[in-house]
Amino acid sequence: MTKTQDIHSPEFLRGDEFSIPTFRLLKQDGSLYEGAQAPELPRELALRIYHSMVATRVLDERMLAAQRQGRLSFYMQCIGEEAAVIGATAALDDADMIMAQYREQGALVYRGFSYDEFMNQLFGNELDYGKGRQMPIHYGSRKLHYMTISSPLATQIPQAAGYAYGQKLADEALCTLCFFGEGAASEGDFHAALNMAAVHEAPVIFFCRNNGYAISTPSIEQFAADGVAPRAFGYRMHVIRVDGNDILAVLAATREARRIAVEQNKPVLIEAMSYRLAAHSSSDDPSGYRSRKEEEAWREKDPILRMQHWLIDQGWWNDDEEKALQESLRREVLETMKRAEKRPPPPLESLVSDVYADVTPALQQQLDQLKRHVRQYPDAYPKGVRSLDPDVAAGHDAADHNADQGGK
Amino acid sequence: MTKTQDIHSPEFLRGDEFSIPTFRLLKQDGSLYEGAQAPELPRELALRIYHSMVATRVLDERMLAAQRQGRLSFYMQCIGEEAAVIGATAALDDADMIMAQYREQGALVYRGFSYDEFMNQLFGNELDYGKGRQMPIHYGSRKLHYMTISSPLATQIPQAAGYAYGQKLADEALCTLCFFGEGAASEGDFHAALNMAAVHEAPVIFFCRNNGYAISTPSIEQFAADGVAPRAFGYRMHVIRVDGNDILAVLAATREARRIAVEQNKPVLIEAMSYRLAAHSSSDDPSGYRSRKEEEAWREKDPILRMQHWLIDQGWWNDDEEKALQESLRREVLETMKRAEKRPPPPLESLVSDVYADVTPALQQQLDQLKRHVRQYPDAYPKGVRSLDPDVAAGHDAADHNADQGGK
Amino acid sequence: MPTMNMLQAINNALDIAMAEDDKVLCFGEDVGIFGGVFRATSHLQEKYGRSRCFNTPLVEQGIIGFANGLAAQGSVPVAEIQFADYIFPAFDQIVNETAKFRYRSGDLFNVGGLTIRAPYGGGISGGLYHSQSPEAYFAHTPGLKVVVPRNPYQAKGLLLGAIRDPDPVLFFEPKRLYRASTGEVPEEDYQLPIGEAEVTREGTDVTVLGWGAQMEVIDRAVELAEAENISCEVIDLRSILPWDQDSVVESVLKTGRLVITHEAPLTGGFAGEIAAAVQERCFLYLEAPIARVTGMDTPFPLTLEKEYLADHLKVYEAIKASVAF
Amino acid sequence: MPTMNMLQAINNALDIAMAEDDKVLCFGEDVGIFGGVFRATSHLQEKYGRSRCFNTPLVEQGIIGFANGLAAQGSVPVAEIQFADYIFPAFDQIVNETAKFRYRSGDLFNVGGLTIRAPYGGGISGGLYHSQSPEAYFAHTPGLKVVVPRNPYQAKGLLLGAIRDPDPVLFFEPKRLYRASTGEVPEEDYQLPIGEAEVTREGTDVTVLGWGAQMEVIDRAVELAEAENISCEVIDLRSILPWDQDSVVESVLKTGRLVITHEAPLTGGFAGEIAAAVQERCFLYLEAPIARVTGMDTPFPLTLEKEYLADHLKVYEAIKASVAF
Ligand SMILES: Cc1ncc(C[n+]2csc(CCOP(=O)(O)OP(=O)(O)O)c2C)c(N)n1
Ligand SMILES: Cc1ncc(C[n+]2csc(CCOP(=O)(O)OP(=O)(O)O)c2C)c(N)n1
Ligand SMILES: [Mg+2]
Ligand SMILES: [Mg+2]
Repeated sequence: MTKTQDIHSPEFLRGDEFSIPTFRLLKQDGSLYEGAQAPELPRELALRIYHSMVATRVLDERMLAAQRQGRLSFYMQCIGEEAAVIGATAALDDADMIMAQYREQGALVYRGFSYDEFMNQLFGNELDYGKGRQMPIHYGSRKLHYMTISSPLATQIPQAAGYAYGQKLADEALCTLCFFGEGAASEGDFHAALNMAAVHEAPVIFFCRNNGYAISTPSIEQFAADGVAPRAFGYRMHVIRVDGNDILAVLAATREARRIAVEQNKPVLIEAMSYRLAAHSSSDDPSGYRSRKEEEAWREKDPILRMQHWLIDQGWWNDDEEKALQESLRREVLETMKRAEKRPPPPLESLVSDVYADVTPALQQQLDQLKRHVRQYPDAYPKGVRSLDPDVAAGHDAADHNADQGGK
Repeated sequence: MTKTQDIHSPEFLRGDEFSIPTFRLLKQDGSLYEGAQAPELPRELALRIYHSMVATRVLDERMLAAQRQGRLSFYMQCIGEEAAVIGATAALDDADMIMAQYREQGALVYRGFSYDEFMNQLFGNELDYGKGRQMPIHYGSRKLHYMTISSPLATQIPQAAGYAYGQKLADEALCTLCFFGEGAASEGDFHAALNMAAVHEAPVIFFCRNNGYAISTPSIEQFAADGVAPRAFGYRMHVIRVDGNDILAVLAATREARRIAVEQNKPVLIEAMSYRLAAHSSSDDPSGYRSRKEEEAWREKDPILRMQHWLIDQGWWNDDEEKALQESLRREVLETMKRAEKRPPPPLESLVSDVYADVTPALQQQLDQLKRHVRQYPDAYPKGVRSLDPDVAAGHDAADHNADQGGK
Repeated sequence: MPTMNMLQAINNALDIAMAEDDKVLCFGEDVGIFGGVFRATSHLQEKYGRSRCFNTPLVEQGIIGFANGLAAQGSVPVAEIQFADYIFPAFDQIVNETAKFRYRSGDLFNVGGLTIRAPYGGGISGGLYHSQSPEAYFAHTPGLKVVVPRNPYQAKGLLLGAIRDPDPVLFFEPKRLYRASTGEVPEEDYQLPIGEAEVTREGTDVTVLGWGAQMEVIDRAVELAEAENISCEVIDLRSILPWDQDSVVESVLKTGRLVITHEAPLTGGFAGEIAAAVQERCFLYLEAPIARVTGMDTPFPLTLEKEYLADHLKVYEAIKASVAF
Repeated sequence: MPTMNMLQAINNALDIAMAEDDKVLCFGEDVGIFGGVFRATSHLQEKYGRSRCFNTPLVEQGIIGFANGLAAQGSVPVAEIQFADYIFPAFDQIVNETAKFRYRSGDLFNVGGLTIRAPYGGGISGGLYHSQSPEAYFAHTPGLKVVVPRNPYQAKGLLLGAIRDPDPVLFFEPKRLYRASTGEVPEEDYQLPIGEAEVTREGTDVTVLGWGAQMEVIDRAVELAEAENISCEVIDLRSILPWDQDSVVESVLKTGRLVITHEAPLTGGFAGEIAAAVQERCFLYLEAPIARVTGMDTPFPLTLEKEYLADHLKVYEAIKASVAF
């Protein structure tokens, strides 16, 4: 039972007593705070991180434009949060599992998910690992240890606890990092997850991206407390709050969190303070609920520029390299997009596969019935009819690509 | 956005820094701790509280025995937690809403629920307000502002937040007190409730009975933290931990909580530290998961004896009065039990009423069909057939009682 | 009479309900100043204040738990779940609490004031989690009422009916029609009955039954069928629970044939219940098996959504097959 | 062959699964040292250690969320929900996550290793919240498998089948039979197939179909019917999802009559699905309407439970009515 000090007058605590500080290393101009020490970060790794941040930004900008042009049905940007996402990922072992929310494409970029792979998912074509079943941005990669995104919020948080518990039993010295927004942290699953992870000592890092908004809802209407970090006290869980636009601080904090998780089998909560610079998604227009001024103030804290300044200070980067990188990435995005757009949709069979490990007789019947129907009305179902025509199906090169990209 | 102090080295907090003390006033021998001050407690109120505690204990002991005799299908005792439950209730306005879990019959006793009313529910007879639909101990009383108990755990916690929000809008200067166990506090609904109440400033008191166990699960397997109280920091909510076996401390703490709730429209969390002296329920046998020794240590902290000592010290109580009270209560329990046992079950119609405000045509048909069936096999359904026989139905005195006991 | 789309009609109904009774509250994720992601609650916070129209934290079980408590207290909460796909975290609060509140208390307490609004259904390239039609999950739950409107006029009248109904109502809004469906809607207050189906077209050869966005699909299918001289009687069920068995049976006794269509998967969908009940009551009058045209028994897909959906061509084929049986 | 009750058979199956594969884990509320409130997991913690058999905090959505994660990782979790009535807080994790995990990832990830055990059903004076039969809620969810055993032998074989099945399985245990049903059960490992019904008695006049604890009810009803010279074919569906349509259809084509019974309420219950499918496939062979004998469309009562339940007398009457139609 709990053994605590006694008091004899009814004093209520309010939590204000315990303000959680923010860990920062890097100023916007690229210099370190006084007394701050950069984490070990060799040039090669620093450039891998930086490239990933820029590649993510380029992808985001281009794909939003593509959505605006009507080429894509939907898109979500990571803009402003690249340091949080990629810094955390870079602190991990590449074999650690990542279970993300949806705004963490930077983690995939860092781990080597190619633009082609992004595009296939975004366009839901026959090469999409998800077989064109989910909306754009629901990426997943088994080979990169990146769990396929699921739209229902916060469901991945207790799953991450379970996944990490399994890693512990398997004695792999690996952990799971779980990304989620400060909005998602309001779900019951958040509480379930942190409590279970703490009780069962799962090596999981709960990484909260506090970007100030959940769609239109500002964080002050999301919770009354000073952020998400103080909740850790309720689970006796290690916690740190970090400047999410500070790549060095995120990297250092997550490395230490990983050490605690893997060496001590203890969960850790990280709250990265940042800002969703873009709209919530391509369907959203933030002008109805927040001011340009607020956005501008945050644009000045751009995490990519901050790292760029630091790299330049290190003598590891210059303007020409920047220009070349940007150009080559833009070109690549456009090329891969064109390729992906042209690829055919997944075959009709993909409607009924993967519901179960094997297609059940009832599902096979439903598919057969659908095939008959589509054959009867070929013009009404241009996508579906395609895979029914053996000549068309055999003629293209998709099958060849499948083999080396499946991931599983 | 969150504005906190900056740090430049990655220091993780763990929550251990913030141990929440326990508020105590009364020692087991009935004397006050040094520096402690008893809350205002006039003799009459003190005796109302004490009578309620004893009446609850007597009811619990007798009904468990009745269950053992096979007269009752199921029972749950409050033993050991009477001070927590009744102290909290006594701090309220009698018109404040109470939304309880299931082990808080003391609150009803305090508010004047008669033994007859208890018995009618326990035996699910025709006078049960709940019409014999729920298991024993699922009491409710509209006139006493005590929400009918629901078995699914923690569901009442967000409901209490909503109820209190409605009270605030109605400008009634009333609040809602919500009881729940430390086990139930693991449910997602707990997190939902506290967060919503804090954000929307609902006048609700979340009263956690931390009695050490959830059935067989000890609190150390329920959470890793020092109790439930530290979770308040996650919601910036007023919190106090109190000795749940100390009637004076519970009373004082809850009064202050009520003041904060009603005057400031702020939710408050109270964690009352106590112990479930009895088995979880009549279906449980704790010998498989905890020691006699542990139980004995807590039996020495009996909250009723503690208050009795204090009352005797005040000169407000003596052994003769104790004996007389016990005897009269025991007699009353037995008499009311006999009355309730003999009462007929609710009529067949009660199977389909209250599903909706009005019985739907489909339900009326199902009832008619059932009536025909029961008439065909009267011996197979002795309870049901009774209400079909107009002579029997008219002959007994139940109808007379219904009028003044309905509560609604 | 003004022309409104379905969102405007819903917004108008909420406005009328809030103006009339200050116990009516509207809340949910992004429902406040933003007016909801579909803007069904636009301007309500402006008009009625933050205490009566507000954003909640992102927690569906909390939204409905809070709403249950408000309703028990005597308020009239209209809670929004942003997408019907996200109603499941609140399933316990709805199925174990909302539905059983009155019954378990012997009518001491009830949450009859509660209305839960949620956009449902496919056809908007939403994939698995922005397309589901979960009405059948709730239709297996005595104590709940489940209503689905087919057009703006119905939406306004049924929503006002739902808010004022003495029982808790789940109000599923066909989001595909939010802006696509427009029509004349009276400015003033009116209510349509909960629990009553509507025959929207009379016919003699076959009864075609659906609800919500499927009514538009049915209309297109029936047009094709009528061109082939098949006379169709069309019924909008409107209330899934309780459902209007008598009207359906009356029609099938006349036509001898029934085609039911819904967006949700076949197995365990509400068409099964209807078919089971109708075959029992119309056994000797049925001239063909009752046909169901539904979503497939899979999660909701994206790229092949058109193929997946129970569209007008599939309904049309089912009508023809029924008549030709 | 030893005699076991259903709890012993289940415990034995878990023991065998855990001994064979150290990826198998058992957890849930009170599942650890206590062995579960019904003692289905007795001694497993002793045998396999606290890391493989453990108590969880009291949070069903967490239990299933955790289990989903474990299964995705490659472990084989057997999660217990203390009562099926308390499975609803986990509804989102089951219906939106478990069921759709493989599909949405294009088979990159799956939670096929997951089994969820939960005691269900009435007849134990449990009232609203210790009596529910929620199988139909899950049967409307493609991606899940739903299994219900009728006796100890079935329980052991089906549970081992469920644990090793490549898809997630909900395993509902008829708690009324936990101790009441005993029978011979082999000590050794064996599996019974998921997705196959079993004809437990052959007959010619009418097919009587059920699952779980209703099989005992059916047996008693059939005894009465046979005494009146009605020849009954009895089918235990065993798997509710996917369900064995062919076996049921085959039987009904022979008998021309079908009586289905379950404990859950009528409306939206799984009997509706079966009736709808069977009338479609057996239309010209049916000699009477398909009858459903079920719980009433109300929450589960207590004092009048006996009246409420779909008992043998009601099934018997339905059999007679079907044959006399
Ligand atoms: C269970 C559930 N409820 C609601 C939604 C709709 N929704 C999608 S994103 C979102 C806001 C999430 O905010 P946050 O977690 O802060 O992440 P951010 O978008 O800021 O990265 C909402 C409400 C959902 N996807 N799932
Ligand atoms: C949602 C739900 N899950 C499980 C149960 C079964 N159950 C009943 S009481 C109980 C333990 C509750 O413990 P606690 O909240 O600490 O209250 P206490 O019994 O100690 O007063 C459990 C698991 C339930 N009633 N509801
Ligand atoms: Mg956010
Ligand atoms: Mg407890």
